[in-house]
Amino acid sequence: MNALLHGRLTGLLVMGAVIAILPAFLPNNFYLDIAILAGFNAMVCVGLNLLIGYAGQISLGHAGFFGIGAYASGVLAGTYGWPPILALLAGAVFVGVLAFAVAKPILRLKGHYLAMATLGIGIIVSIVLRTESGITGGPDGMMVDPFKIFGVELYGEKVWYWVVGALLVGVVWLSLNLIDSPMGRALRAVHGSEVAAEVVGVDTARFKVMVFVLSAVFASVAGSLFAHYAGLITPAKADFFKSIELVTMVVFGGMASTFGAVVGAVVLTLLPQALTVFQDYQQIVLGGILMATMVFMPKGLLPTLAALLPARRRA
Amino acid sequence: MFAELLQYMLSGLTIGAIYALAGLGFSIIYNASHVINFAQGEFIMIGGMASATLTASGVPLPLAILIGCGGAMLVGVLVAKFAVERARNASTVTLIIITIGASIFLRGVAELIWGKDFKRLDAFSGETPIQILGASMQPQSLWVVGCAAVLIVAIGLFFAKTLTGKAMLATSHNRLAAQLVGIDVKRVVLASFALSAALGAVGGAVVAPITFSYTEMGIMLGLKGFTAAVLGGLGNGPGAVVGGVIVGVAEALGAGYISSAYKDAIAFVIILAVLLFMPNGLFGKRGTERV
Amino acid sequence: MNMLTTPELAPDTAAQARRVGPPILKVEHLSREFGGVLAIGDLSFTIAAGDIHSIIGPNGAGKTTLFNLVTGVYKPSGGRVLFDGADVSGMAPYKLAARGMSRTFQNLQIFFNMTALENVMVGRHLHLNTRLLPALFRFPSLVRKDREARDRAVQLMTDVGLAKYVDADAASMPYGALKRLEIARALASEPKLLLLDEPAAGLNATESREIDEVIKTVAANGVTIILVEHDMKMVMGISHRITALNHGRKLAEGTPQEVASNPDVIAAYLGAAP
Amino acid sequence: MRKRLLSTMAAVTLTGLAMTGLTGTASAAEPIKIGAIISATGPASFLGDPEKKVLELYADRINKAGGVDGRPVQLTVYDDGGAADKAASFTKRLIESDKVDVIVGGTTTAATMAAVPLVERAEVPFISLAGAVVIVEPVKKWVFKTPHTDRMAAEKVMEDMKKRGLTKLALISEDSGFGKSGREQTLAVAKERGVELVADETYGAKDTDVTAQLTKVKNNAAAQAVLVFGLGQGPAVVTKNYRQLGISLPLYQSHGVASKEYIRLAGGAAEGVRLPAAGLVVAAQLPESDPQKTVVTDFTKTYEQAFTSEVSTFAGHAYDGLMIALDAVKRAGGTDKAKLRDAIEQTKGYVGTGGTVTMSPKDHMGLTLDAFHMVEVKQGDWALVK
Repeated sequence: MNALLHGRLTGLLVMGAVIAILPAFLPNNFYLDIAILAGFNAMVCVGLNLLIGYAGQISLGHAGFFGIGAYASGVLAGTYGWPPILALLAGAVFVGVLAFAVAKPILRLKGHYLAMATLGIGIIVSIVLRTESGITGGPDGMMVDPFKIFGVELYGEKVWYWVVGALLVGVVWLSLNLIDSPMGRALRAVHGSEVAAEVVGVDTARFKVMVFVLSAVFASVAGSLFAHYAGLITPAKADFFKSIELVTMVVFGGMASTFGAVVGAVVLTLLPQALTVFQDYQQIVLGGILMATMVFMPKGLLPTLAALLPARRRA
Repeated sequence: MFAELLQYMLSGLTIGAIYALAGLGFSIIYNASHVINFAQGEFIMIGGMASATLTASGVPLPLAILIGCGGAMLVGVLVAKFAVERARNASTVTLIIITIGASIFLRGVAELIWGKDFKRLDAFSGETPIQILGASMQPQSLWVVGCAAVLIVAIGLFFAKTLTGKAMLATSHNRLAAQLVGIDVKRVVLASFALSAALGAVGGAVVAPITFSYTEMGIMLGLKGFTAAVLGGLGNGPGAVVGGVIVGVAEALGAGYISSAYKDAIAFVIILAVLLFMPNGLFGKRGTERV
Repeated sequence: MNMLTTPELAPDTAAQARRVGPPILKVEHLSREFGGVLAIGDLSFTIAAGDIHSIIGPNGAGKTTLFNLVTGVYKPSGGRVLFDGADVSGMAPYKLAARGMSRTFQNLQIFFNMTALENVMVGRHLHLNTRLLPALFRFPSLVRKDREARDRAVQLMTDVGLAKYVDADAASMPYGALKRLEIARALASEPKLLLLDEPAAGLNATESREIDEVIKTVAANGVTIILVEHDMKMVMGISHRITALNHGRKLAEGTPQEVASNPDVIAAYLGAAP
Repeated sequence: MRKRLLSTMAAVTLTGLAMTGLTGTASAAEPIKIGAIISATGPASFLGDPEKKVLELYADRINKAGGVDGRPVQLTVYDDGGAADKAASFTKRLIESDKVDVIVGGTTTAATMAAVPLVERAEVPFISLAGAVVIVEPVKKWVFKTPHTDRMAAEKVMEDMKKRGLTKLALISEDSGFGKSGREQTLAVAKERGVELVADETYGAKDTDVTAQLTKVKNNAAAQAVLVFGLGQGPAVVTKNYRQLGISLPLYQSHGVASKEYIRLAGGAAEGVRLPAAGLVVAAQLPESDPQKTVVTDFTKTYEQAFTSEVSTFAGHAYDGLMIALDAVKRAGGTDKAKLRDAIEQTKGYVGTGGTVTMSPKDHMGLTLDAFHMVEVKQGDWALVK
């Protein structure tokens, strides 16, 4: 237990230290911007990993929840002048309720059907965001005002870097806590064998719904904050490709590894930036990574690397 | 009023025929390997792009379609061989991700070869609309529906009459038993990818004069084909065909009478409703898990 | 398959002298069909609390189907199942678990994505705080109870002879150990009734003996056991009562000697034996 | 190429975020850094692709000729793929990381509008290549544009309708940027000019089938003409579907399709379509007296020699943008951003491919209706409507 706890907190400490010293190596705001985007993606991926990596359920529509969060903030805080924090909470509650309502029947479905259903939800959300241009600004998206709380305005990369960094540490901490709890074990049991989990008393449906809702809410909150940070949101942030991108990050970094999800998000946020010079090859590289990861290292980057270092097996 | 309805029905039937072909492709691969091939749409794209660009450079149309078809089949076999087969015992989630990766990869390669812009393919027999009771139909629509019908019947005969077809059917019913009676299951999987790729490529070629061809054309067509397959009950070939036509017609009617902007959402709304209320599709069988 | 008439199968005399407990499980006119084929037909029997009650029968007799019906994995086509006096027919497995029923599986159902210890800790699920917020924020009470659960799980693993696998990944364990792991996991839920589906299948003689001991100890602690097993030596050695099935119907029921000497049972086995 | 990829990858893996060290070292004379955000791919690719080519071609030619005031032009082009959010993040990159002196681009209105708040905040001169009037009305201090506005297009179309005695118009517009703004302008201009709008449909930039919307137009007995407001590939789809449904009303397009690519895509269906366009596409048909004659003839020759494709007005917009920027650098005597901005605003009598440009603090486009010509597609080519 102690060793495990120790391992848990070391990971978190290392991550915190990296976040703390990184800005010293970033020459300008553009790099901070990328780091922030990586942070947002990482938050969503940590949540999505609870669903995909730990509970073994797939979602091809998580960008939809991210998008709802973003637009809830954009519309409620912008158009209707709500305090941003209230708009964020309202978005999260709405996503939570929506996810709950669809999860109940959908998570009964398995494998391909679940993929189909979540994909459908994601696509419907992005179409609604694109079409209801009176509210959402349509395909061009909408401008969102900076985040204000207690009279303080969060603006600029330098501020947001620390906000996102702190939140990411928080989200990772929550995720690690959850995994190492009875509920976390129940989730993993659902992945391992639903029927075996049931016969020792695990209400598998309940936990599947719960983790689906939780990961959706993570995505929504990240979406809300992203909207305020970026200042511009478009339906592209909610579409099928974004969902696939998120799944890719989780899978590439390492399913069932919280830090793997973070690493996956960071690497795959950087990659397209590094590849802008080779924009023509971007899709080939992304598609190739996806296939190669699944075929050659199905456990993902971080767990595969960790396995090479026997001493730190439980990273 | 009636003319309008007829108009929507005709466009729905045309696009529904393509969904049906795509859905059938999904079903064939699913039956042989229990894989949902998210790269199905890319087979359509390969067919459309190859025939459009080849004819533009002077290759006669039938030959261009044939080359596109062959190219797609080759790609299908490669995907099966190097991605799907290697992950044979992987989970559903893993296999879904592999085929999604394949689809993105193929799109990337296609962009490199053909560029991202729209390509034009002339209609096979002119563009003078045919007037029917006040609605107009493009001659190309007849090609689409006709080709789809011929292919669907041909596939039906293939499974019913030929040894290879029967072997593929047997594999879908019971993989182990098929293996025991000497069917090379690996080859069946490869054949299923090749067959689905051919279906998709022909679909892409005949629909290209109506929609243009471009590297992203396969995304929505593929996803709608998937909804068609699920609607008809995964693995049910005739079901997928009916599903495709239903999705196509519903979409056209929805675009006409409800909102053209929500056209693409209609298929997914239908499929969600079906999944929630009849999780095995319209014609699917109930399965029981063995423990 | 062992023959029923092996001479050294001396009936457990202690078992015969036992007082018969009140019924804990009653199966009444239970039936289940798959696509028109009857897997279980009009089956009725009663299990007395405290017994080790074995279900035997040739392959395809419907033993595993019966387990799946009793534990809620399948829904019956007809008839009912009474557990502790309450009608639990078709009730979800996790609800039955909460009422004190657990089981193991013929085809292993191990959580291969976890360590052995975690597998057993999942078995403690019903006795822990499994709500979301305490988990997310790591409430001290939750951590404390979790630590107790861990100790309890280690104890159980030791009891079934898995002490050396405490920190092992389930995926790295040998088959025999996994069989015991399933028992430990089921025991962790503190069941009143435990259904064991072929716990000795695939084990060698020594391992079978050890499982034998484990089962007896569990039963001695007051847990009622329903056992499906092909190892007749084990069945005859530890069972208080035996029900024999064939083609989904009851063929015979009684003490081990009664069943062993039943001509129908012998015929069924000889007929079905390869 | 490969080496650069490797070094990029290495940099990424080593420091996590560092991708610097790839830009060339400063030469003796500080280069003039020009950034560009272009939709070289995506639904607006037939606008963006020639724009990108022209920028690269002319930057190269200018450098070979010794640069501007002895300073070379250093061009950084990013492809936004037609997505507004990508345009915004590339703008950020141009400003923060590439530290450009002036930005040319924003192929589409959506991309431009996404970049506007960023350049305004960072105070970087920005010359857009997009059409909508919202870009320069109200005037934004740092934002300029080269093409004619959608408002001008609407005026030109309705002027032509009046000549043909048509007063009832059906409008089909794209649901984003240029189309949205174009729709608003069309509504406003129609009111002013007494044209009645009898249908108002929209389509999406990536739609490949608009027969549903067109069926409604077809069944609208009142319509006398149809105007499509959109850019890139969408209008080609509309044109095709239009003929497929056998609609025979006069069809107008906006200057968002003034490229041969449009005619190629729509094929025979484009015959008879009319649209307002800059003189560039009908260079040979312009009278000798036209002030633009020399400029557009030269540009056409240069472009068509360098690339095998035919010149489009979009290539011209990019050329104008680059030339206005460099001309301003000369007049400002350097790349001080504030001075550069002032110099751009003081552009007077610049004869470009779009017309004669005279800007002012109130007009950040500087074009008039004279240089906007109504053209018709005849036998697969543009013909000036007299």
